[in-house]
Amino acid sequence: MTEIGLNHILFVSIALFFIGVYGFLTRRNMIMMLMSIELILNSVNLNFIAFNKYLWANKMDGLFFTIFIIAIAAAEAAVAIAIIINLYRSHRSIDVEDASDLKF
Amino acid sequence: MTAQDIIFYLLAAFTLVTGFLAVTTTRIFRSAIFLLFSLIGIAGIYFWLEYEFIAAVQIVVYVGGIVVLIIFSIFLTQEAGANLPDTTITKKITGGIAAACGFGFTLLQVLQHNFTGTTEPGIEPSVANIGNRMLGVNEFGYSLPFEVVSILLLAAMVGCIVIALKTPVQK
Amino acid sequence: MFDKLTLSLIPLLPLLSFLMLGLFGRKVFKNFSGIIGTGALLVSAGLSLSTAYNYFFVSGKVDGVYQKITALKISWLEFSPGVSIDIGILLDPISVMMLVVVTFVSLMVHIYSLGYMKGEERFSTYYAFLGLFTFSMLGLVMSSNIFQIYIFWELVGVSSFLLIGYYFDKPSAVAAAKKAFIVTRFADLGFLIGILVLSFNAHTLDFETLIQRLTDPNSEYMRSAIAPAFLGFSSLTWGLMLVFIGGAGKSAMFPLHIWLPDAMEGPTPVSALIHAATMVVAGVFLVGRLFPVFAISCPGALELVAYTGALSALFAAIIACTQTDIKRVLAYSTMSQIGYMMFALGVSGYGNEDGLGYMASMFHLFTHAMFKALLFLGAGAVIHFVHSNEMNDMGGLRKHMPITHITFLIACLAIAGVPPLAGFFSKEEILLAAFHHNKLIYGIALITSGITAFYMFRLYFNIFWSKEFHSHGEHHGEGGIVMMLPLILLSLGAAFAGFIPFSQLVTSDGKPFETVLHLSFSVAPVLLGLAGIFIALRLYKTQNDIANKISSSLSGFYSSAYHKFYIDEVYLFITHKVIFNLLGKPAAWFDKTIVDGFINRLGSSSEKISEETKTLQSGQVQQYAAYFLAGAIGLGIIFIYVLTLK
Amino acid sequence: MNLSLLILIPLVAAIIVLLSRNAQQVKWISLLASVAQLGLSLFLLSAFMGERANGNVSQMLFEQRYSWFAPLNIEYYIGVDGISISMILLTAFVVLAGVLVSWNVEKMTKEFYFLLLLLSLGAYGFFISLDLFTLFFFLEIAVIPKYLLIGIWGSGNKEYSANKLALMLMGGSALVLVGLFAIYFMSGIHSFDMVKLSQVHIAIEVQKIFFPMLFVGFGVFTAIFPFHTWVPDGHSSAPTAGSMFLAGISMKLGGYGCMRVATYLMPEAAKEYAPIIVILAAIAILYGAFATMMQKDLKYINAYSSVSHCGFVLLGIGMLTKTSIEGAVMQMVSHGLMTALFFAVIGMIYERTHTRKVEELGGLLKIMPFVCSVLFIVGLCSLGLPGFSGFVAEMTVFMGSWQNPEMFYRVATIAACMSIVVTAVYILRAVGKTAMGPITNQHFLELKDAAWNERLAAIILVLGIVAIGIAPFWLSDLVSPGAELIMSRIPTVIIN
Amino acid sequence: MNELLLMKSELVVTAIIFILLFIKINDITSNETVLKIINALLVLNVGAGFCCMDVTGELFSGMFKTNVLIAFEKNMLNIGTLLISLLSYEWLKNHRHLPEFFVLLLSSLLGMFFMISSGNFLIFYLGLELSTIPIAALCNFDLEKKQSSEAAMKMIMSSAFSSGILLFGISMMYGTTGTLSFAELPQYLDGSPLQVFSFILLFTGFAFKLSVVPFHLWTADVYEGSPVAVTSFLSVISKGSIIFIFLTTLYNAFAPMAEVWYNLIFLLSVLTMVIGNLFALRQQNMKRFLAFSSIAQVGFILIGISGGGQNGISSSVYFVLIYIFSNLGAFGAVQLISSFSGKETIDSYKGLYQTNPLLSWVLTISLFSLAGIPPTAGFFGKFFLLSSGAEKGNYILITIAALNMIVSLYYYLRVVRAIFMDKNEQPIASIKGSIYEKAGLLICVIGIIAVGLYSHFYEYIYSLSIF
Repeated sequence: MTEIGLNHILFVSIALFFIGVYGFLTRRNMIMMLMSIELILNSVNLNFIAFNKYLWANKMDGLFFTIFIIAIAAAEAAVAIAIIINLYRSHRSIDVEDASDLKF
Repeated sequence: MTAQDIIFYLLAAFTLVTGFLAVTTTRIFRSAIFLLFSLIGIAGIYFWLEYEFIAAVQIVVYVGGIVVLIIFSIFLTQEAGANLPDTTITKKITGGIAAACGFGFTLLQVLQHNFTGTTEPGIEPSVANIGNRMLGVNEFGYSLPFEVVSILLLAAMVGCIVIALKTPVQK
Repeated sequence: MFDKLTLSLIPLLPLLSFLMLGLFGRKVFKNFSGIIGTGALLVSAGLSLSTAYNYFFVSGKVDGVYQKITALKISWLEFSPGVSIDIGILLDPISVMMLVVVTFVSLMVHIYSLGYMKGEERFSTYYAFLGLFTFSMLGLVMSSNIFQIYIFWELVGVSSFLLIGYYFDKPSAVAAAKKAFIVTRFADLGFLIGILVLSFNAHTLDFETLIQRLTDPNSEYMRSAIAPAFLGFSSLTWGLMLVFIGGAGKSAMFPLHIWLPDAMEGPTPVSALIHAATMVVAGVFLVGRLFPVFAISCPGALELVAYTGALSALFAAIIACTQTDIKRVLAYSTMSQIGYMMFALGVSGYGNEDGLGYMASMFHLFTHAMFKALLFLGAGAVIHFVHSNEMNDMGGLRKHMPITHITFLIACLAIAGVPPLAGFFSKEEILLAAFHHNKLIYGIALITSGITAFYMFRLYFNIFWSKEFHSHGEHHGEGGIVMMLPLILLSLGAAFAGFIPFSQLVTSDGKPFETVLHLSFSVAPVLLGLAGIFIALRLYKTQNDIANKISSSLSGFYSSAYHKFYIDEVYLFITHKVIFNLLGKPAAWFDKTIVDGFINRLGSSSEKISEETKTLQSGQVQQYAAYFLAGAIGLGIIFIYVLTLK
Repeated sequence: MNLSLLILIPLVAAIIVLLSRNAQQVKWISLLASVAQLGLSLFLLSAFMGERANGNVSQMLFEQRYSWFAPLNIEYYIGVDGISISMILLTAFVVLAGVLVSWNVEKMTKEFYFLLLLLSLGAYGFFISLDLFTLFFFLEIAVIPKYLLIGIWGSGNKEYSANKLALMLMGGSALVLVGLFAIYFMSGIHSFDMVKLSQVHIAIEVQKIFFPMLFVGFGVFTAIFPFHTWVPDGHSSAPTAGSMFLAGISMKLGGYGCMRVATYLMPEAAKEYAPIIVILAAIAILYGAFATMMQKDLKYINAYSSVSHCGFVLLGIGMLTKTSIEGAVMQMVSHGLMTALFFAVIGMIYERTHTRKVEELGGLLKIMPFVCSVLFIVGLCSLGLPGFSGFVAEMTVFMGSWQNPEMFYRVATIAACMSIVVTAVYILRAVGKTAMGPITNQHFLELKDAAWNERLAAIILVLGIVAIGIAPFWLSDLVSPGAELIMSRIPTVIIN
Repeated sequence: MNELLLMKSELVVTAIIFILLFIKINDITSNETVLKIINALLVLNVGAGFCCMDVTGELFSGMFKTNVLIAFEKNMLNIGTLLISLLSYEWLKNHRHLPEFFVLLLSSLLGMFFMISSGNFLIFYLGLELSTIPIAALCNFDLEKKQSSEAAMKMIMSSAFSSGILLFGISMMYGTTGTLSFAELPQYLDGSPLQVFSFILLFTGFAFKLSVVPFHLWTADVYEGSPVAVTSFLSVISKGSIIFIFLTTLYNAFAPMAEVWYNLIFLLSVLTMVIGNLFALRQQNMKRFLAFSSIAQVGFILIGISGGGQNGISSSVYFVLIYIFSNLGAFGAVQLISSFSGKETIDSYKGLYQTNPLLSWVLTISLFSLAGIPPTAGFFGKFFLLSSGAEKGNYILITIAALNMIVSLYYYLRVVRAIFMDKNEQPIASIKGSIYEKAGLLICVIGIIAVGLYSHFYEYIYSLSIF
């Protein structure tokens, strides 16, 4: 078809994955951490789609997996945001570093 | 290099750059917008890959749902979130190194791997095919996961309601 | 022939008396305790005498040789086939003789104590202990098995401990008791290892078999035993030397004698019984028991016996001259006399006339028991009278205690070797044996005999003559019939025991032989003895300061002799400084700091690590994620690049 | 003869004790149970001797066997031989005495007796087990009650001691556990059945690795150097009955295990490691003795002397002759009785004078003649006086050790023998200072002599000691076939 | 009909969820009545679980499968859930969102059921999320407590991150093998580096839920902050379910990679035991303490898993059964004390025996069981775990484990010591629990004693453990 092969897309997804990881590890705002998670999940989705397209087009496993991941990501995000808002109510902060009463 | 290639590269670059900006800008609202762009970029790649249904879902759920939810929550928590102190430099460096190492290592593994796909003819990812399978109970049917996800969503909703709804303080 | 029951009763009666008095004495018997103990011993002594008669004159001699008769043998504890501790009764001349000596002296002491210990709070306990001691001593002399002898050896030791420590609220008595026990225990260690060596070589613990196996030059036991084993000595030599160490400890041979003078802290009758007549000769008895092995297979060890004995005899005699506590003088005298017996064994050969020394040693043992017991009981009477052990508190007692005086004099003459008293005969035989065997030892013996006469009469004159006795307060006379009767009986023994034809009865191989007394040979020792007496007469009969002058002119020697040549101090140094400081304290320290410390450190260090690593759990969820990621990637690297290399 | 009764009686008694609400009732039930146990043990002894006299020569008698965890071939398999019977008797004696001595415990009486019974249950179970799993099970059962006994009813630095004891003993049993697995899997028969295992050969390389584990593991229980440090602390902090059980029974679990499991099942390695065992034992004996000399507290004195005395057990095992192993068993029995009695007496003294410091005591013989007489007896037994069990046991060990003809073992034996002198020193010091001499404290004059329960306890133990001391032959006859069996597996030449 | 029977556990739980929703929506009765109904339903649930256990089969073309062992595992989880409900009575009684609590709890349970029964990565993943997300919400159920929401945040963040990595692993696995089905997977596994890597990423997903070091860091914080009921659910039920699916996937799907996962488990089990024990050493809060101790316990379970074969399965499953009783016994006591007195630190337990002897015994027995002291079942459990490990011949691992048992004993004894030995001026007042709590604790104690001594349990599990 074109020169664009599987590896190109995998490069994009892996890069996106680790961009997400980087964000998750460094951002202090919990909502931004959540956004990073979304990036991670999207990179996985991209993986599944790419594999489905290039390698295993005879079945639609990857595709369906992607759909379910999207659904779950929504649920997860919803619960996470609920928790963050609750936390914000009690801590008056959404800085993740402030939420460290529990330690050692 | 064909036009398709160029489109892919553009899409990829767009996605990655906006993704990167999303996790690095200090302004949280901007960050959300960058995320939005990045997600749209991915949807673009799906289109490019001719998985239109997924692309549509991506836009509907992510762009229409999750990002809106996120922006909504940003508004809710704005007074605290607006002026967060910046991340310490050490944290950035360690995070960067960790991510970079992970990226390098993973990429190395992927590039070294010789992917061998099937030679069987592929299935058109059409809405009809997807729809049939999604609710099918026979082979290649996905009705069980569908049910599971629905319960999951139900549970998530219940959880969200209990947690997030501001309840009157009991006497 | 010999009734097992009768023989068993001899030791068992005292044991019975011990058990009865020990368990119920304080409450049930109280004042009858003495009677019970004495009665039991009276029967026992009677049985011993009849046994002796039976053995020596009726059924002991077969074909002109006194037999070793194993009258009883019960397997008590079997270690391995053939090697077992048997509790048995072995009758041979020396054991029968010892039976008589032990029961007789013990009976005397029992009777004497009725008076001497009257009114003591723990009267019954005292008699119980006496019973225990007599039982153990009898068991010892009758032993048919070397381990049996060790068992009773230890029991004798502990009864000695109990009796020395009888006045347990006196710290010095407690200390003396402990010292006696520990020093003899130390010696017993040698004995024990000796037993192990001998039993391993002979593959038996039974005396008869052991002696037979280790004296037969053709037996394989013998061959392995005399092969050089360790430091150039054969294992047999080692075994015998070690056994002798045990004997030397009990018999207070130099340098293991230090406990004996202190042991005088016990009641005086006890000193008479244990530390003069019976227990302290156990060492001599032990060497005598194993004599064939010593004499036939290992003359080298016998040399050790001879020199140790001679040295102790002289050494003790010199110290005795300087002591002022009358019991201590007697104690050193005992040591000296036992030295006599020891070297007599040492200079002896085996069989017939060669065994003269052996016979003489046993003879001296017998006579010594009589006169030394007498001396102690006499001293007891004196102490009872003046309430002091110190010579300086005494003097001029001959008028106050005539019977004591006479009997004491007899005993002194006997020990000084004045004919025709008992000591003369036995000592002559010893000197004769030494003369034939070793002139050096003969010389030492001769000098010792002179010194003996001197210090005994120094004692005698200091007590009974010297100054006039000034009575302080009330005195209760000589102590009545119960105290005098033993004195009289023993003085008879001291006077006439010399006429017993010992060479007809007790010999190294059981065959009687004739001894000849050369008058010319006797001249020298007798003269020396008389000279000693004379000097003592001059110095001590009346109060004068010649003695002090002499002693001050010999000041260095005198004071070191007075301080028992500082042997005690050496021991004290070794035990307190060396053992406590170099072994005990380091061991305790090591235990506390190193071993225990290590284990505690193990605990505290893991807690410390735990404390150090707590920052891992920082509460920062991003850090957790970083660890998570690092873990995942790290494991990936490990499993892809490290673990697949092999 | 149903051996399971030995476990059932304490179990039932423990449950009743736990359910009852009356302290007096608790005591009597415990007493009843321990008397019953003693009776049962004596009956067992006579039954055993009867069977043997009738010519029953099977290795173990009165066997019982039920499948327990079938997939792993684990069985509840019990049976006895002479060695176990002597241990059972010891346990019965000590338990009875312990129950009597504790009659005055007022703090949490019910729990106290419950734990005592549980502890005895563990010991009985251990001694009759023929299946290694059951054996291990009971071994561990016996640990925790000790911890609680010390920690709750103890004195001094009790928490520390209790912790140390529990952890070190558990450490020992952890090593044992590894060794047991090795035996199970490496023997090739996948069985914990000791009798069966004794008929197979475990590869020498396996033995070399796991014998030390097993031996040290059990050794910790019997205070092998340098894992003895729990002994002084544990003993000194424990309540009287606790110390009695600890020294009298619990330390014997280790010796029995070293003998029965380690040496019996891995004979080649035992031979190989014998010199090391002997060195450790000799160190324990002498070093324990010297350390004892420096102690000032009566309980510490007895505790360190236990280290020294238990060294004889290990020495006996390490010497690997029939007689020495016999001696080791006798020493276990003897030391068990003796040390229990010693602790009982110390307890009596402490209860009255409220001090255990030797310097502060003195002249007690006049005030409490019974207690002090017992103290004398136990002291004399400890220093190996004939007529008491200690002598017999130590002499058997010595005789057995000397049978090992190599110079190295000889030297070790002599070194061990030397301890009899040191023992005499510290025992006489302790006893002399405590019982004899002038009375140091006028308050002592008001003290009372032993009460009936204490007298009874002491008499029972003294009887035991004397019974062995006067007539050792029955014990040696009892133990001898077992020792011979163990020896029969030791190779005469090491196969490398 | 038979197909319905295969899914009966899931159906029953779903039914209960809907009943609860119905109750909630109509807001029918008081909390106490609701609790009665719930407990009755849970008892029914347990009962239903034991009916018709011996059906084996697959549904949805292998996505869902079940057999007797899996049915038994589900029953174990049911029992655990029932126990938690009983033991948390006091806390639940006063909770405003009682029906929601159970909706979420049972959804999570349902997720676990799907997970255990999954024959496919997709169902596995969904089950995992279904079991995790409601728990994250539950962690926040002490609504007034700051710590509770912090715990929930940590839970959801960590689990999201973890599931991201897990998904990445699954996607790579999918890319290299082309299948998501466990049954088909083995034939495509070739042990290439990428596969190994993606297996490790996948493994981290399990490891995260199991709290295997170094993926354990969330555990203690979440345990401490969450309500005790949730903590016990997390530490017992959730872990149990992961162990079950872990066994299935490792032994079946990843059988060709046995060498990799064996070494991985060896390494991580040592790390987990050591770190878990080290951290447990100095904890003061009982929940946190139990969190670290449960991390160490996981190290032991990993040894059992490493054994492989019938022994590996049976010993692990058996241990989970014991662990349910022991840990719930401990948590039950902690819960009771916490809800009556609000005290959760070890120091505040001092002198507990004086006021609450029975409760002290329960807690002590539970802790002894966790420490592996006979005659409690924990002893047998640990013994079999180690024997499973020893079967492989890895004695180094066994020795390390055995030594770790000592360390663990040390800190368990700390609690015992506080209860029995230490003096306290103001010990926790005497606690009068309701009949539910008593029943719960009684069941735990009976379980702790009986499951070990009565060998039938083990033999039964062993007979089921064929794959």
